[in-house]
Amino acid sequence: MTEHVDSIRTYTLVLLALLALTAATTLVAFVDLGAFSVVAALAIAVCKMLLVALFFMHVRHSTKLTKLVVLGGLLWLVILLMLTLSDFTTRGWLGVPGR
Amino acid sequence: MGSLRLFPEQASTFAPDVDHLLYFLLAVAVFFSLGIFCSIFYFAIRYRRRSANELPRPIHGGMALEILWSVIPFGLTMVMFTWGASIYFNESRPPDNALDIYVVGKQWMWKLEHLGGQREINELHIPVGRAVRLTMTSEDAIHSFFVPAFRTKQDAVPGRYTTTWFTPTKVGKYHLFCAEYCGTNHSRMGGWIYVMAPRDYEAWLSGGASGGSLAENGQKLFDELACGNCHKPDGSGRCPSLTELFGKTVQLAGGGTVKADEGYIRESILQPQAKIVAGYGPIMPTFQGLVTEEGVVQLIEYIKSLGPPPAATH
Amino acid sequence: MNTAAIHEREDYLNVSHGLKSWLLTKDHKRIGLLYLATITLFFFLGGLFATIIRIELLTPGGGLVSSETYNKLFTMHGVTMIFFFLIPSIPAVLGNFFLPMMIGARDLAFPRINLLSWYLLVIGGLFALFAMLAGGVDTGWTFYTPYSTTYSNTWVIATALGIFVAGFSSILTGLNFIVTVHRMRAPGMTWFRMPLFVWAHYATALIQVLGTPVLAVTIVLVFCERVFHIGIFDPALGGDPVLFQHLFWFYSHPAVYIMILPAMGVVSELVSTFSRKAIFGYRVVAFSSVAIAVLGFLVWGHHMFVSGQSVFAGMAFSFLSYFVAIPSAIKVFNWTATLYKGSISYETPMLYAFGFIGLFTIGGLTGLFVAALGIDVHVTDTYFVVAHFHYIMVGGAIMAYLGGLHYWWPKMTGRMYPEAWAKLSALVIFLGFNLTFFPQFILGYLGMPRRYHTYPEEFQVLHVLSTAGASVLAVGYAIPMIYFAWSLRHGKMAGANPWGATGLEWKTASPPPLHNFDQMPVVTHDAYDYSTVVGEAVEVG
Amino acid sequence: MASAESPALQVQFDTEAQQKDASTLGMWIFLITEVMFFGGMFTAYTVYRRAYSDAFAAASASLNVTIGAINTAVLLVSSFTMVMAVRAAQLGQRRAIVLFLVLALIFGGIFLGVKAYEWNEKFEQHHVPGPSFHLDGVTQQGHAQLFFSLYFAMTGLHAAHMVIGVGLIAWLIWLARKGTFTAEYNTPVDMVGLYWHFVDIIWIFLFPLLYLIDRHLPR
Repeated sequence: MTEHVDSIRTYTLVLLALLALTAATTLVAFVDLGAFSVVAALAIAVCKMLLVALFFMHVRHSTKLTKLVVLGGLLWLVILLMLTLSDFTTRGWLGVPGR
Repeated sequence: MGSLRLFPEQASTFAPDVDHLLYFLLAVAVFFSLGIFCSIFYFAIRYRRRSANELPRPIHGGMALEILWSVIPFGLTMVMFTWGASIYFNESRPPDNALDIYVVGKQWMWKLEHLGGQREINELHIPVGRAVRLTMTSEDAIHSFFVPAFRTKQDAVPGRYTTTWFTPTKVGKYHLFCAEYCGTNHSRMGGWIYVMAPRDYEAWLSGGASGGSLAENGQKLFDELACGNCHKPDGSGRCPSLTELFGKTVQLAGGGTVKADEGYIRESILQPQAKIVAGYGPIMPTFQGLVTEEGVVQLIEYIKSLGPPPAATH
Repeated sequence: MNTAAIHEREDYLNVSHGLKSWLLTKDHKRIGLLYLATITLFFFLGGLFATIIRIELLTPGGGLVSSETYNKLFTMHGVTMIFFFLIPSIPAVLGNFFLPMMIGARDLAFPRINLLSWYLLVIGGLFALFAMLAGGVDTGWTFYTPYSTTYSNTWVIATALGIFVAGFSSILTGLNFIVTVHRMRAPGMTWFRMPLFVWAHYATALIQVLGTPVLAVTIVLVFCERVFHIGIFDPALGGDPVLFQHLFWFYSHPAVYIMILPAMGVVSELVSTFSRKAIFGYRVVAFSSVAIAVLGFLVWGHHMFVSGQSVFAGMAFSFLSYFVAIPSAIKVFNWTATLYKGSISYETPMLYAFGFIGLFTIGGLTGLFVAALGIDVHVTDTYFVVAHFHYIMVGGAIMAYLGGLHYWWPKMTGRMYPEAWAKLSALVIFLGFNLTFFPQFILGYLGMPRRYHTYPEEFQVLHVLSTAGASVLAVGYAIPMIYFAWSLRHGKMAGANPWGATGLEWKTASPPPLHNFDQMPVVTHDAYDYSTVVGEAVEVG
Repeated sequence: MASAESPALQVQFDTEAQQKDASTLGMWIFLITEVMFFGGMFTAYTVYRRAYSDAFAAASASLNVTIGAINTAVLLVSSFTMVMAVRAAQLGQRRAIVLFLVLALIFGGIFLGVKAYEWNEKFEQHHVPGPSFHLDGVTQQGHAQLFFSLYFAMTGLHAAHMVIGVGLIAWLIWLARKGTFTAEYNTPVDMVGLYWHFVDIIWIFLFPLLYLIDRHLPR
């Protein structure tokens, strides 16, 4: 793996973007977007995560394997969440208590 | 010691269904295990090493064979899934005209209540040939209501209701077990299910009657707790009317609806803020700690009695 | 283990001496032996609990021990056997020892972390032992809430802490294996030249890394609930006890594959070596390990069909469960096909491999029963399930562990074990096992619930049979202990490759030198290429 | 191939590149285990937020969003100084490494200090789960209590990771002052950097989940 050194300018811009997104998510939280409140908050959080991971954690310059590890980890988190929710969201569909 | 049986008695409508699926699975299992065991025996003897230096020709595999022995078992497993799931689905949906019994598990006994107010501990008397629906909860740890002869089992979970049902098909006395480990006397938390001929059952019911039916006791409790101050029957109170509520679909404040079943009423008594009826404020205090599980059951039956009875319970 | 006097050649055993040279070793082989000693102790501890349980169950009335004691016994049997024996068994002993050698590495990628893993297991084990000596724990190894958080008055926290710490041992072992397989392979050791043992351990490591942390956080939550009453699993505050079951089984179902996948890896080696043939469908078997590891994460809800989980989730989990059956079945078919036109010899490890295939087949097929919703409602939490998972874990994992131990014993110690005794004990174990656990299938379908201290009299005949089998099994497990110990001094000296096997571990001396190979290997052949091993070969088939 | 003069090359590796690759991969896998570790709590949070959204919204609204946002910014800046330290290490600028690490340490410390202030506030307001718990304006105290249980569990676990990170950074500063890190050998800085950014990412999600969602609701 060849070391890739990013410029200070890049890092500074990323920091500014992160701070701007923090301000944005805080302000958006006070606006009534209905169900999209959650979506907006999480979408901004995902953007921030990508910025940190790609630039600060150098995933941008990493091997395919590292990228695979990251994606795999996130996929497993999704499995945990989704399959657990598959129970909690479908309770009551049958209209029989506890089924 | 008793005689050695290999299969349990079949005493509910589910029992033959489950056993038939078992026979199918047994047949598949025997077929595959015999196939594998015989092949191994045959190969092990036929191709035993005859000299220290022999070198078999390598065979690296065959895709056709791999696909064959993936697809055939997969097809069989899908039969198993569909068959098993259809039984499960049936076991999950009690018929409307089922006889209602309330079950409360606690360390280490089963408390059972009939609509007429008859209470039993670790014994349940039911008529043969009639669907019985159990609405269950627990006062402490998780328990599990297990009747092997009926092939039914359902956990009783604290804090909510679970449901199971069965139709007994044979008069007799059957084991009731707790199947979910619940502490010291877990193995003694059980008793008997008595399936009786309808006439014997009626006789038992009249003999075992005690102070009032569930609904009557529920009404007393309703008055004691002064629920009627807010829940006025004509809907003029600060809280919704409970008349003809049971079984209806209720509009909720946050949008969405909920079916007014036992679980919903229980939740509304113990955690009234969880689901607020549209048009009303979150003003009802919680009755958690003030009403026992038995009390909740009585209130539910009282509320049921206020509306059109859910198809022929009486 | 004083072997220095007999052979002057320097190996990993005689390169340094003294307790310190073992306790501070970074050599994966020595760490493997440390694990071997540790888990053997736990195995006999767990076995002791099992023995008392089986004797107690001879009579329906429960006369031998009180119900409190009985509940503690089955809990401690489960905790010991699962967390302190089975999960570390094959990976931490055989995997530690042989995974680096099989891919031609001098050591694992992180030797210090490897040593740390062993210490974590020991520390976790000490916590658990402390809990057992202080008064025991009675929640069952599943720690279901709210019993474990609210109602049990036993040493839940100490035990849970032990499992928490041991969990990190498992995580770090998995991490080490993954990095080692990716980064430490010898020149020429491509992915599809790796022995299937390595593939199986790679798949296992994925589970250890992805699953175990969820168990850890679940234990943290149970701890907080029990100590601070935070309410996460407490219905009084709106918490849901079933959520605990989801989090617990998210790990604990895949954990079954942590136990069985390495066993499958061992069996692949054994079947190939003792039929002198490449495993039929090598790539399919390799991929099926990874498939089992991945699919194993999608099925946990099948432990919860009667728990109050929604009907639809139950159906989804049942459906997904059948997908795991396929790669498992494929492996059995491929092992069987490997025997076809092979050159089969019946040394002890192969007997264990046969035993494994037979018992795993039964265990696996009964898995189809418990995955079928309608049947599971009846048999869950009964002896049927107990029998099913003992067929997988004892009939499967322990048979393979013993097979692997016999197979690699000459490499680990430089000595052969006595073949006749070994064959006898393999037979005794096989018979004892079946007598112990087969009656439990019938018991379970008849409706005998598990974790019962007393039971109705009509179940007694089958319980007596089971206990009779258990005593045979106990004898079977004792014999290898004796002859393995005996062989350390008196066993025949083993050559570098006593079985005519192909792995790189057989291309170095027995016991191996400190850094495994005198000359670092360069791999030019596929795995299981016997033409390179058999001198003056006689072609057959 | 193996350079005999390199003291940092361990015996099991052939080259330093292989060694660094192995460390990086190992670190990433470790971070994945951390994702799953926090994942259990995120799952619990999701389940209960879904079930008791009203109580959760009310409880969430009682948190101080200004402090939360400022603290998020502090942590982001700390991440930035960390990546600058890593960059300095890549370039072999010893003094810059120490400088940026010290800055990262200071910002990390500020974050923890603010967090401690917030927790203390919860104690004073009886927002800590337990017998004396009370949150105004919510009838379902149990559900609100669940929110704070999760709040303390999640921020507590996060803070525990921060404390470990602060310890690691202090260790790095000590090594850097000794002159251990060069343009060729700087793996520890890189690894701790990854860990520090990971802890930052966890907070990036905790902030909206705990402080922001449903804040727009009228009360």
